[in-house]
Amino acid sequence: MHGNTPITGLKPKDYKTGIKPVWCPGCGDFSVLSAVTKALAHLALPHQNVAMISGIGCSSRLPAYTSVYGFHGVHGRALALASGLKAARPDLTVLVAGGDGDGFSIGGNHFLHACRRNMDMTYIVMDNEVYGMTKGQASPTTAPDWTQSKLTPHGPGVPQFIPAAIALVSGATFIARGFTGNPNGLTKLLVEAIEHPGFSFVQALSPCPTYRPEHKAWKKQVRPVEEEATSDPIIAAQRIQTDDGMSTGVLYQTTVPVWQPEQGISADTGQLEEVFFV
Amino acid sequence: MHGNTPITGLKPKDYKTGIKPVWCPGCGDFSVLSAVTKALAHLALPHQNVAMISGIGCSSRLPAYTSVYGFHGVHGRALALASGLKAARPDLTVLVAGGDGDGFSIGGNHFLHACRRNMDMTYIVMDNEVYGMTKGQASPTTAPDWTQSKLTPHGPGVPQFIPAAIALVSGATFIARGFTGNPNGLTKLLVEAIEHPGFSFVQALSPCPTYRPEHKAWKKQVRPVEEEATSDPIIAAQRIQTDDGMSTGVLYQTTVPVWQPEQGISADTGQLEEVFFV
Amino acid sequence: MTAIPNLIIETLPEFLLHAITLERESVERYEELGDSMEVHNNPQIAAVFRKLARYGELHANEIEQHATGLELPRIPPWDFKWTTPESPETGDMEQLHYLMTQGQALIFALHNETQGRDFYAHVAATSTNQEVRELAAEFAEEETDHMNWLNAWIRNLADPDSVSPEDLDPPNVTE
Amino acid sequence: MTNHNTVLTCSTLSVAITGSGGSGVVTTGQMLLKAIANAGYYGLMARSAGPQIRGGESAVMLRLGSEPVDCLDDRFDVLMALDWLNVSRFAEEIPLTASSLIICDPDAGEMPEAIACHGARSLELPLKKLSGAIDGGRINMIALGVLAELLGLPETSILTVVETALAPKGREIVDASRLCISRGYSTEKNAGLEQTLTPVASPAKRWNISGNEASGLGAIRGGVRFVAAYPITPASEILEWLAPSLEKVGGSLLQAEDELASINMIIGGSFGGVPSLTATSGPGLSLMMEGLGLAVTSETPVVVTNVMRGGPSTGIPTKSEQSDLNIALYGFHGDAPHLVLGALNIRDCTFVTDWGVRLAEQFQTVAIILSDQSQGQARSVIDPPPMAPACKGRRTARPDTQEYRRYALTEDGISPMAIPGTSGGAYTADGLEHNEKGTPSSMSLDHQQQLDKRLGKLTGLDPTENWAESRGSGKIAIITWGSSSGAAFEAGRRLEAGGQSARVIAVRLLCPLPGTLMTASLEGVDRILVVEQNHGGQFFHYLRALNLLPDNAEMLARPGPLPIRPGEIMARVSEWS
Amino acid sequence: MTNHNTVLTCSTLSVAITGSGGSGVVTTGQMLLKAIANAGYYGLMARSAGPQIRGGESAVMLRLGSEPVDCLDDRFDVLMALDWLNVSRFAEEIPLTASSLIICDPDAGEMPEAIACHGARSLELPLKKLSGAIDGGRINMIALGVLAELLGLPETSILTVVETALAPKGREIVDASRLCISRGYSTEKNAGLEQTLTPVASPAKRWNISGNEASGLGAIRGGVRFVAAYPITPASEILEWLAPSLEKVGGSLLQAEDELASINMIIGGSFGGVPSLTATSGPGLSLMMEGLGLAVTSETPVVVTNVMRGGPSTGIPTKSEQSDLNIALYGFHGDAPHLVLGALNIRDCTFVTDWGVRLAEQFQTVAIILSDQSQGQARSVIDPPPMAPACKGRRTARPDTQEYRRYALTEDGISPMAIPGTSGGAYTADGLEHNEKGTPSSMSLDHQQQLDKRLGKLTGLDPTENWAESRGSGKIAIITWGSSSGAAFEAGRRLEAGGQSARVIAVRLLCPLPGTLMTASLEGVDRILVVEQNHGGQFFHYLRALNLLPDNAEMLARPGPLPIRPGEIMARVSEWS
Ligand SMILES: Cc1ncc(C[n+]2csc(CCOP(=O)(O)OP(=O)(O)O)c2C)c(N)n1
Ligand SMILES: Cc1ncc(C[n+]2csc(CCOP(=O)(O)OP(=O)(O)O)c2C)c(N)n1
Ligand code: SF4
Ligand code: SF4
Ligand SMILES: [Mg+2]
Ligand SMILES: [Mg+2]
Repeated sequence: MHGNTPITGLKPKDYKTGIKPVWCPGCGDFSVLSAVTKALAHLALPHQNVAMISGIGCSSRLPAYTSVYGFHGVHGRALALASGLKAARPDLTVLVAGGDGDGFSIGGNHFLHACRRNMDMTYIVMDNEVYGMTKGQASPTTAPDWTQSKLTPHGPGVPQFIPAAIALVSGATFIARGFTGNPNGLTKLLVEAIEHPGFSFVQALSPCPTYRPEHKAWKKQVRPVEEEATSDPIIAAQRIQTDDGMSTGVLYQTTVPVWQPEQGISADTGQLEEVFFV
Repeated sequence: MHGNTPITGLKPKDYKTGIKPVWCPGCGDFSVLSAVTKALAHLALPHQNVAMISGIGCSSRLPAYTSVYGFHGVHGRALALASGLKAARPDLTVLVAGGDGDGFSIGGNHFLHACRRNMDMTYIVMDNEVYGMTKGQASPTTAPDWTQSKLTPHGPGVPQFIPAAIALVSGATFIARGFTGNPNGLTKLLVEAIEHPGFSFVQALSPCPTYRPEHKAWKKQVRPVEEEATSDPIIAAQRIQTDDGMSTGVLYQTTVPVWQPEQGISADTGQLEEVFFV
Repeated sequence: MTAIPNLIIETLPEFLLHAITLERESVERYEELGDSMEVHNNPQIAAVFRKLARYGELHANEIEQHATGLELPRIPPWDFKWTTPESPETGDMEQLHYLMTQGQALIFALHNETQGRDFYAHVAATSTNQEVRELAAEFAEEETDHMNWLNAWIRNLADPDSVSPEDLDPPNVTE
Repeated sequence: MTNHNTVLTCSTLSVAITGSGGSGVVTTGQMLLKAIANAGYYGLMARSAGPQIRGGESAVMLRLGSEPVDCLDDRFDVLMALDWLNVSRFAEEIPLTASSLIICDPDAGEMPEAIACHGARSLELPLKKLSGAIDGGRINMIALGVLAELLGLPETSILTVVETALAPKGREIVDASRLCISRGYSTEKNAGLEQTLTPVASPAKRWNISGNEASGLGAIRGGVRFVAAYPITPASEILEWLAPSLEKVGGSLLQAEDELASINMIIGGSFGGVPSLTATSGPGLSLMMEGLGLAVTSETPVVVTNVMRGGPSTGIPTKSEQSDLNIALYGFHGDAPHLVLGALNIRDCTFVTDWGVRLAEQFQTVAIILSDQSQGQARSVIDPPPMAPACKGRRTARPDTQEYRRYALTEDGISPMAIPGTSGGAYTADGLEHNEKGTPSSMSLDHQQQLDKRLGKLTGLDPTENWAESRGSGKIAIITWGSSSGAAFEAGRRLEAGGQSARVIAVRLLCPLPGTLMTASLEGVDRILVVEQNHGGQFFHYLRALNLLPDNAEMLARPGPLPIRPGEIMARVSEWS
Repeated sequence: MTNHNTVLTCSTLSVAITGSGGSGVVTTGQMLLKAIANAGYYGLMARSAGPQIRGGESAVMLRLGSEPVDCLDDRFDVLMALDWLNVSRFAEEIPLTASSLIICDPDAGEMPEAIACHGARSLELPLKKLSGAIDGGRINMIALGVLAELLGLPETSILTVVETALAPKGREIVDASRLCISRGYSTEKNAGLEQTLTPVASPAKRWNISGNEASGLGAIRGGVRFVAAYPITPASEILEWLAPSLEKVGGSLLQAEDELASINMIIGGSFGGVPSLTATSGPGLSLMMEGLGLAVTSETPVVVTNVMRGGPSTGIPTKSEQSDLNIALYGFHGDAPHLVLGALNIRDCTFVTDWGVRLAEQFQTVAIILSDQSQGQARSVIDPPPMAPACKGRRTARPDTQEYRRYALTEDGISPMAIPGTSGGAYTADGLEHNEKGTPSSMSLDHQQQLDKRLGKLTGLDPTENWAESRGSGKIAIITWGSSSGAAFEAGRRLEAGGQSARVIAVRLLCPLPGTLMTASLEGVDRILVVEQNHGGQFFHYLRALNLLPDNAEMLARPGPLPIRPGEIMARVSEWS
């Protein structure tokens, strides 16, 4: 819990800024906002010790709506920005939020490497299987036969990216899937993710009624994972690969040492300069 | 075999340019050059129908040494350049070559997406677990406790990136591992990879005697994979995750439709303009 | 010499193809090493490798003589019946160093010739074909001559066991 | 107040329509544009919207006339407000005067102060009631009828448009809409316009096209057959138009994982011999600069269409600005000569892209083509755009050329490029400095020669005909580029009409900018104003860098999001007299 | 031939050492530099190498003197050739004259024509035989002895260096090397130098440091405590020095997966309140431009040290050029005011980095600091560098500020920044245009105000003391920047010695360049030469853009890889008289 002194009596609402979201009514992202604020309230984290970092996309608008420190960065680089922040300021609770395009298309490399680096932070991806902000193009999680984007009139034609599977082989130590239709379940996952020491990844299935109205059906498709969370990567891989991407819960959790730069002062600048003297 | 008419009587040497490599004597990359030229000669591919694309690094110098069309691009972008070439020119046999830094660090995103896209090309990574060209820094495949780089004096501290595992979950349809100490074995893998319809990935363990002299020991550690190549991703995942990265051979192969843009002419520019008339 | 079951060469064309490939690949490797040593400013060792390439060239031509008129099979590189990972006279790349001494280069070559000799001896001992056995024995003999010649050369060196001098220059970055 | 705001604009009419989400503002605007086009007029339609993804307030701004229209006017003749929700957001985009006419529904509540403050005339109509009285009736269709009547359009021309546009939605909807239109025509209006559209005789063949579509078409005309791109506002429509269109002409579009991929993909496509292009906006262009440097150095022709938006950083993605000139000109590390062209208006998007592709192919280099949101996402009724000069095409190597050298030092600096598939042409393209053969070299002579070659080859470009559009004469010059050109030309016309002659030079070929031609066009000029829509005066400083401006030259550089309007330029020039 | 090549350089001696891989050229050069440093002299040592990673031919080029040395001379006094293998590669880097002395081994074969052609004197010594006679002897140690004796260094000073440097390798090696050195001293030489180093009285405390180390130190002095970076030639040594050093002072270095990550990581670190920096070279800088735009717009201070190499694209990674000025000044999309500084020499690398960090912190913006390969990877014996002015530090918000507005429009344009951990300060930094609170806004007023703020705050920078180094007076001015400064100052000194007075202005603060100060320094000047090492004359055109140059100003812009030398500048200026 990052050494923060929890403040009791804070309500989810206290974690909202009051800026009115630009999201479309019905957008799943509202539930993520709600779950995040509930999780923060539950953990009673002081506002000033939490930072919420994002990229660009509808989902990436989240920071402005939460009353913690925030950075709405550029498209695809949220994890990098967050990693720098955490490396420089290990005392902060660092949350990262964004979309499937931001995280898995342009941001794919940072996703890989953030998972590997296993710094203590939580990454929430609002997966709507589409680029919402730019008018509905296919994202890596879009099904190969989705033909509604003008850029890929025959469908993207490539298999869907499975975020949990990539996170697992890349080295994430906490992997969960939630659904915005069940905000309290999502809250629980977020609380566990934030409490997890290391890189925690939460894929939040978050429908985009504007460009993917057919995802209304998700409500009927999601279900809790059947088994207990495993810490065995082989078993986790098997489960993730064989399921249809609709099971929700903690899919994998393990504890390995967290990466954090060494810290501690042993010299001043003058001492560093000594080596240069002739 | 990409519709090329094979030319018989071509020898491996005919696929070399005669430009003398700048590689250090003893570098594994020499064997990759040898294996590539043997594979091309075996397949008797006409020089003009093959293109070899690379990024930046010692290993990425390969194209200049092979007498096929080549592009020595920028660091990390070889797969993107190659994908554009293949999309525009499906008739060519496209090979891509580079290092572990080029491919998995700066180029990680294109690796993910090239595997997913499953275009018909072959990607050879000369994995020496180090950045050779820039004086020996840790790459994603470097062990966490390797302390020889000045940039990571305590070792990189993060688990090794497992290229085959990432390729597999990303959707590569042919995955093999070879060793430069066995160039003929590597040749065989390359021939199979080139013949494979779809994205084929060959990790060539290629020691860097200059910065990783300890890799002389690889010779004793490598061994052929025990089982036949599987087309079951679950089994493949299990094998890849549980082995020590030293087994060589085809690790996974499956056949799924290759991604290639639709082609065929149905209109001329004038016809396209018709829609604009008032 | 014990026969390795799937490494038994049955016919003369198959054998000659092996022999030609062995020599040609050896020549090519020596040329490559010559290039590499030149690039790395070790002209003395470059000259050694060039010399070895020249001898190999002569030998290869000689063997090709035996094959005139015969139709040789087409065998993929990995299906050759070598007793070594690569063809026997290509040597171990990782033994190389740009500062290698003459002694080291010759020992490298000697290792090659020995492997060559062993290969031919293996064929001479295991082939089911009389003609192949005889020719292989002859070639093994020639390789033995090469070994002797190399051994003599090595003995004549002032310091045959010399180790590479310490590399005083740090590696460069070139890109 | 100076009087330049009203001089000589009587031949056009400016109409704005506003309303909240779902009220059909955009559809209405589009139908109106189609209708005036059918009736033989020209017109321009720009759009603006709130920050919401969906259901936000929006505005369309049209300017209609009997001659081509390339910029919005200084003020609007009509504001049709379907409702008042959040309309203040558009107040500064829709300048009104006392003589403007505001059409609104008394039931929509009180007119917001930001609108009312101009003291415009108002025409109150019970839009909601009128539409409510018709089964399936819609406010926007009533409004359309009202507007069409006020503008003097024959009712049939608007009915035809509605008919065609709504046919797919079924008879009922069509009928209801027809009824609404008629009601709009017939309803009593106690105020009208001071003028209507002047009738046109026999209208020429014209197009109705957006700037982004026009850019896409230019690409195909120029020969582009491969596109790789990553979506970004406001460039995506180029891709949306190109994806199906390319396929029809035997090409293809590949959606890349990011801009680093897209630029390198098109380098690959072009290396393969297929003319290739990508489209993006500022943030994407930033990510492409490394790849563009590779294209310059490896002499692989590629084209980037950059549709500018408000900057810097994520900036104002949905609004226009001309602030990416610096990065387009100078954004490379190392010395990387290349081409930069700017589209002067929607129609020019086709010409300049077409030309840019051809020049990139001929000179084996990078062409960056600058458009911007204000023209890319606007629609216009235009005369069909002219074809670009054919240029020489890509010089390729013949099969089995003796001793082929990819980067041979030829007289004109252009070396034949072997396209994969050409026998005997295999070479390795390289971003490392190289010698004529392409082998990496760090020798000073090779470096100097290849730098000279890459710079020198561009001198073969003959810019005479097309480097700029230039009109008028006199001792005052207005120099401009890109979408500010429309306003500049109009200012020039107004000055002339006011008896103060001025030349307006709108530069299309921004780099290499033909200095001698520019100097010649400025002969005899006393005062110069450089007009552009950015904060830093990027074009002004560029002209300075090229030593093309006298010391007393001035700049009118003003950032987005508001478009530069003719009156602004007039106001500035009038300070001089 | 003009005579400017020899005027006034008598107080320094230039020595080149060449040899193939493994011969120990670099070690020898370093030991010689240490020895002359111990003996109280100053010196500069540059390096060059072949394209091989290992075992390539290499050269060290030293210039030694009793006063600080900031550039290589026009010609070398001594070439010590350990062998002739591939030495022609360095012929153009090591200019020789008839009065130069070439030391070589007759057993190494014939002197290559490219060296012999100068008709230099030669001193043949049996280096190989001499070293062969000593058990464990090495040619380079003999050579070191020879050189030290010729230069007039006391034998003890060189022996001390050898002793310390080789001690870790064991007694035997030390003893063998000592013997070699002595043999080098004692061996008979039938030729010598025309002069030796003039003795120095009581030497000041000096440092022996490379430019890249100096940059690293400047970062730490300036307060940097977080670095994220991706290795790239020729910047990596900054990181190599910083990684362990930062750790000692409580900071850290993170090796990123690419440059997109590294720039965003340091934005994160700085957002967290920790002064942050990255180091890169051209290709990396290209990839960072989008991130840098975010830093400018979100007003997050970050510093990028860009060590320039030959461009464009991958270019010539191991050689120097000053061709990234354009991208540093103009490489952003949108209008993005920021700071650009250039290090004038190795010693200045510390000062300018220190200052750059402090300015970035004070003005909450981006500082790009330009160094280049020729100083980054060279070593110099220097006076300890001065500290940069303290500046005001980052203005931070106090806890629980009422109605905290991150981007408040303050008088000086700088708004207090709340550092995470500050209660009541939570805000969201944004790259979207925003209002004072940081809420995204596309309103023209917000855009104009924030653009004005970001530009205007930089006017608070008082450049008076440090914007440039300027020496001399007269009617001729040489304006330069970066590593060309050393040659320019020397040219100035030589001109003065020749009776032709000139002012030399070496600009350190490139952006915002203080125009009034520049104009003041140019008062009374007739002719101006702008000197820089690139193809396009980037600085020249920048000065033009700022209207700081008269029409008759000229440029001496010449690309890499060869360094600009004083004689070249002299030759150009002498054309004027
Ligand atoms: C460098 C860059 N390229 C492209 C864009 C345009 N862009 C903005 S958001 C977005 C995709 C958003 O998709 P996702 O991350 O899934 O978020 P969503 O809107 O679906 O929540 C794109 C392509 C950009 N802002 N920057
Ligand atoms: C954008 C960019 N960043 C950094 C570099 C510097 N660089 C060149 S090669 C290389 C790493 C090479 O490592 P790897 O790909 O493993 O190849 P190897 O040399 O080991 O074969 C780096 C970091 C570069 N050329 N371009
Ligand atoms: S477009 Fe889709 S993702 Fe974006 S706010 Fe609307 S519903 Fe949500
Ligand atoms: S540094 Fe390593 S990878 Fe590079 S050429 Fe030398 S041995 Fe090979
Ligand atoms: Mg999405
Ligand atoms: Mg490597």
